[in-house]
Amino acid sequence: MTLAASSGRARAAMAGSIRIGALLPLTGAGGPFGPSMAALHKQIVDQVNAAGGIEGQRVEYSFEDDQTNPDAAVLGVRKLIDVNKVCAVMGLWSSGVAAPTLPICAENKVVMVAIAASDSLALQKHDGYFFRSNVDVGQQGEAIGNWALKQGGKSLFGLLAQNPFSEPMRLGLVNTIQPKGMKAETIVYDGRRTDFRAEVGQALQAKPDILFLGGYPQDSIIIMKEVFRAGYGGKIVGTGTCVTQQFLDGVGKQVSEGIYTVRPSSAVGSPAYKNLQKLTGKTDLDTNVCQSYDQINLVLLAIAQAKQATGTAVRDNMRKIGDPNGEKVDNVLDGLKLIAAGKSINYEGAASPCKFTPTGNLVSAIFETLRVADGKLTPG
Amino acid sequence: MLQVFQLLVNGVMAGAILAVPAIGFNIVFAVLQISNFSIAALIAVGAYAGYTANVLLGLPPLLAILAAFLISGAAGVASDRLALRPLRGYGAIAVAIASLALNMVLENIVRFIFGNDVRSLDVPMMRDWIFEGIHVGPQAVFNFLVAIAAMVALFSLLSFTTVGRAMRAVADNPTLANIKGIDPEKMARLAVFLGMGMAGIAGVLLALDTAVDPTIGMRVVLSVFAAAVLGGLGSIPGAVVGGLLIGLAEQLSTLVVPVAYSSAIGFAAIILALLLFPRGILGDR
Amino acid sequence: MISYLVALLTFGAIYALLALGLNLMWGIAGMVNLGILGYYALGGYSSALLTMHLGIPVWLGVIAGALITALFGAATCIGLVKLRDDYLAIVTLGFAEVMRNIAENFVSLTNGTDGLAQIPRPRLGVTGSDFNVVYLVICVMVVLVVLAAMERLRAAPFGRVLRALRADPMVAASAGKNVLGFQVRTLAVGGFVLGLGGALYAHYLTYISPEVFQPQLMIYVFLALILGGRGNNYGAVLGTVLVLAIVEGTRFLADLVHGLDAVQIGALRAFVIGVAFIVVLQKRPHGLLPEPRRIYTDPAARS
Amino acid sequence: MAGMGALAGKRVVGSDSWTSSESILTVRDLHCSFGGVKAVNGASFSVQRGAITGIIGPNGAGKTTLFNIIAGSVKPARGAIFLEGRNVAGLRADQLAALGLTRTFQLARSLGDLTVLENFALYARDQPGESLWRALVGSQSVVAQEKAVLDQAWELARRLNLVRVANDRVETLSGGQKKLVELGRALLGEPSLLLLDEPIAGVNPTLGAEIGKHLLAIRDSGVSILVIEHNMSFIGRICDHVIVMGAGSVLAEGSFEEIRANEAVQSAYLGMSA
Repeated sequence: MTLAASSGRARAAMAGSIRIGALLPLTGAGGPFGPSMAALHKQIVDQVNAAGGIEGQRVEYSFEDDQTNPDAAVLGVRKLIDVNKVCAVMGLWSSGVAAPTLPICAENKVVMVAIAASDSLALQKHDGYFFRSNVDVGQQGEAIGNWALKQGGKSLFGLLAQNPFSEPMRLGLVNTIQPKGMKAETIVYDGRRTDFRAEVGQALQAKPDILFLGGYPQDSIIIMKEVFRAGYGGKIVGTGTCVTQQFLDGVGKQVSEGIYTVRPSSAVGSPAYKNLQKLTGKTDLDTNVCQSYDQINLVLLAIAQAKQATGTAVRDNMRKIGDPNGEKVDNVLDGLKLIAAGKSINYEGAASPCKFTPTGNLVSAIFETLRVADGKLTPG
Repeated sequence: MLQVFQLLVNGVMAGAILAVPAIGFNIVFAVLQISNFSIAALIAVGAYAGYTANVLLGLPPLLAILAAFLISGAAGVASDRLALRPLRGYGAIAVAIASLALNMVLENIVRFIFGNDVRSLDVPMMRDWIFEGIHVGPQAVFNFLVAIAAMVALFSLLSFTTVGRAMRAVADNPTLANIKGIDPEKMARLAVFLGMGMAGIAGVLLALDTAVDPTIGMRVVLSVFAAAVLGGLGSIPGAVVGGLLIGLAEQLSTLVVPVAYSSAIGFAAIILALLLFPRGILGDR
Repeated sequence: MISYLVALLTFGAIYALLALGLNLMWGIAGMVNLGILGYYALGGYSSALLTMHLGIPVWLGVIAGALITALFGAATCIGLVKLRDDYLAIVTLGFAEVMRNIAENFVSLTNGTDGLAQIPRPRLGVTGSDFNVVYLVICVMVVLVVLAAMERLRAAPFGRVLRALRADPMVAASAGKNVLGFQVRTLAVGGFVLGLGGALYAHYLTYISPEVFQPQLMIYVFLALILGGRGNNYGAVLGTVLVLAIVEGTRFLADLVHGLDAVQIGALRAFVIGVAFIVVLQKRPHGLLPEPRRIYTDPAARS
Repeated sequence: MAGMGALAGKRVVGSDSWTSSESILTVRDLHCSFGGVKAVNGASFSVQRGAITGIIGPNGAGKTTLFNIIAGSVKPARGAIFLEGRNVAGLRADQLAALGLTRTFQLARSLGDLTVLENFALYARDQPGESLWRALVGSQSVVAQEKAVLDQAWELARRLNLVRVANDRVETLSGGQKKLVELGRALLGEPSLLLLDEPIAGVNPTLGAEIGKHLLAIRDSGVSILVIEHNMSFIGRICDHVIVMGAGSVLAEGSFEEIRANEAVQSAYLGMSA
């Protein structure tokens, strides 16, 4: 009786479509990352719709090109909220796009699930509408620092592209290794250039045991080629953002051999990650794709859990679908079935376990170390 | 001291490659009196033409460079004809602004076809040669030589051939050249072809040295403008001098300021230089 | 739809200020300036920092930001006036690049690429979408005031001198006009208007970062001015509206296209915008509104 | 006191006396070169007050450069220029204009975008409406001054027979009309010394004669004139004194008749119709 009544109410509330959106960089500095994220979002929405939608309602997905630029982002998010009537906005790769759009989302009671790393985002007043699928950058720095300490060298040199990730990453790294007696030097460079000889020259002059790459694939490819040509003999480690398939293809097998990456993962080999590998047909997945997968799954499951497609409902149910006592779920279809059956679920994602602090940051992250062998990332 | 020498070597190598599109920019300016900012996109067109020839068709780098020269040159002429020529009567700045819009069009044609992914050309990676502690990369030397060869070929064309002399005559005095029976429109087309062809060559050289993506032209174009202006707009020897000076300034500045500032250094340098030489170092116009 | 339009119009009003400032500098006085975003950013950063760190009211910060930019405009003029058009174009372009570089790297002041977030909004006594509407009204009023002021300057003997400078500075000097003096004043006033735009932008978005230096915006502003009619202040505003219509119109066009991947849609949109600009320039090279000309009546004929 | 000053002036009359009340402009030993070519090479002369002084000489004699130096557009390498007894070498063109020295250009540098009236009005001195602040705020004085300036401009248009085209943009006018515009706007600044660079070059003879008459009338109203011109009959008709330049310095000076009889001048002009 009660069940039927409640689902009847939910039906009424769910009349019409479920509308969700994404703000993604298709052009501008983030251009290389946005397209695969959009493609994945669409793929999952199509799956859900093919399986009958949520509570019998179709999911409508819209995305806007933020051009990696704040003005376009503000107009884009206004269009998504106002014209497309979305209840959640995903994507938000760059901080320059997330920072001015977060107040708009919060004001309109629309959930934002962002990748952007800037610390200040979570500290903004957002009434709980902000969630970040990306691992805290400081933690990434610490993880790389801990890996470096294990390698046992005397000094590390970091090359970081000037972006919102660079400073927290640098602090996490330096504060981890310096107290343990390992020397850490870093330089921050302008990633929009094509010539990094001076940067590489400065790095190699310090004769570091470990070289750390903390840029985007575009600039890191050029830097890595330069490092190879200069005949650097030490160990090289890059962030997950840097050492991607694109990076490996760009530098070629000869140059990439033996490079390490320490990156956040709910573990390669986690069910979600494997599922995503199957979905995309790729063995190696960069963090943006993994996060996009988590973003859309979280939003869709939260809607299903709430039986309501509003921003406030998504906000209030985001943590309920990560019930530690619930049944573990790695994909949206299984999750929807369980929810429809009235069961409690625990979604664990492809990039992280997807448990959030009150400010919207991830509680903790697991890191994995991979090593490039013959052009492929292998557990190292 | 060793470090300074290394930076000097790097600066000359980088400067020679900057000089190639700077010459392209200046040759167009000399004949048409127009700043064609779409040169950034034509660098990208050249880089992708080179990529197509080298990776997709399997041609060696030198043929890829030739292909880039022809395709960027042709794309330059076609886009100039369609987009810019109808505007020439309305002032140089109007055309320059239109060329910024044209740049957007061309860059996005490239993006539409090839996507945003970063790609590399198919050339073997070689370790640097080390002379007395100075690193010199074989690829960089190859690129340097190609840049020099391209410049020498262009100089020869302008100095020793009838058509080259005719083009210089138009650059010096269009009315007089017209009286002598030289068709200025034809010379304009040739200048755009050669200039944008040079941009295409630079695109492949950058691609060989680094990697290709649709923004490759935008990444270097400010340094190219700086080189062109510093040497003197419309001056071809000026572009060479300007390219070398900008290349050196960007490298040597890293001795005193953080590397992240090096692109600003190039421009700060030219602003200072232009206070002394308001028409550029070798400019006479 | 309403709040999207409100946002669009607010950006339109802010960009109109850019076009009006540029019209004074380039349209009327003939000094080409591809570094307008440098002034815009300076106004935005100044006002943001003053209101965040000194806690001064937003309206005062906006005025202070505009004044700082005006001073800066006057200062930059001294080095730039010697240069001829084409040199000026490229040097000012690079000049904005230097400022972007500083905004990215002078982290202790500008917070680097993170940008300044949570810039205070003015207290208007309303919140939510009402705030946006009120803010739009304020921006539109600022545009109207600036438009009126620019029209006064253009029509006054001051404007006559500027047009003479545009035509031939040597003649203006022989007419007894202090060329540098007029150019400094022009860049100061133009800088004020650009800085005002930047400050209004920063307090609207509550965020400013080095990404304000987007080359497209500079291109859009120039195209707006050429499209509306160089030298015509009404044209500057009209051109801004048209450019925004073209740019944002393609956003909806993209929804209609099927069978392309996301990059291709993004590229197609930028392509269409570029082509639209070129076509409109070719069809209307003198812009929609001609430069206004004053017809005087002969006092003898009148009496 | 004024009488005393005039007397004092009379006492020092002499050929190189730059304090003379009879000469409004004195140039001494001017030098200027461009890229190794000495365009002006030790030129010295005086311009009499209230008279028309002609400068003649073959092309390349340095006449226009001399004008550019006197008017403040080009800086001399060395030499002195005295305007009304005051050394003005190194002043900017606009500062000289404020002192009453106005020039025209050889190739009509009309402000083509501006109308005839605007061209005239531009040259009026001390306009409060040119102050940024007053232009913005507006005031009675600005309105009144602008009306006065325009009345003057119309008056001038009438005198120069330009009323019909007064509201036309100058670039739409004929070459002769442009010359008249140049002359007219120079007058609106109420100059005490007028430098005219080839005022009738490319002008039909009828209009040339008319311009000559205007110049005589201007002289009679008390304005001193220094004029470069190649047309010898024009020079003969209007000039009170003629200076001959060659290779950057003064070859001879005197009345037109004296100059015509001078053999050095003949040889300098060999091949040119005198």
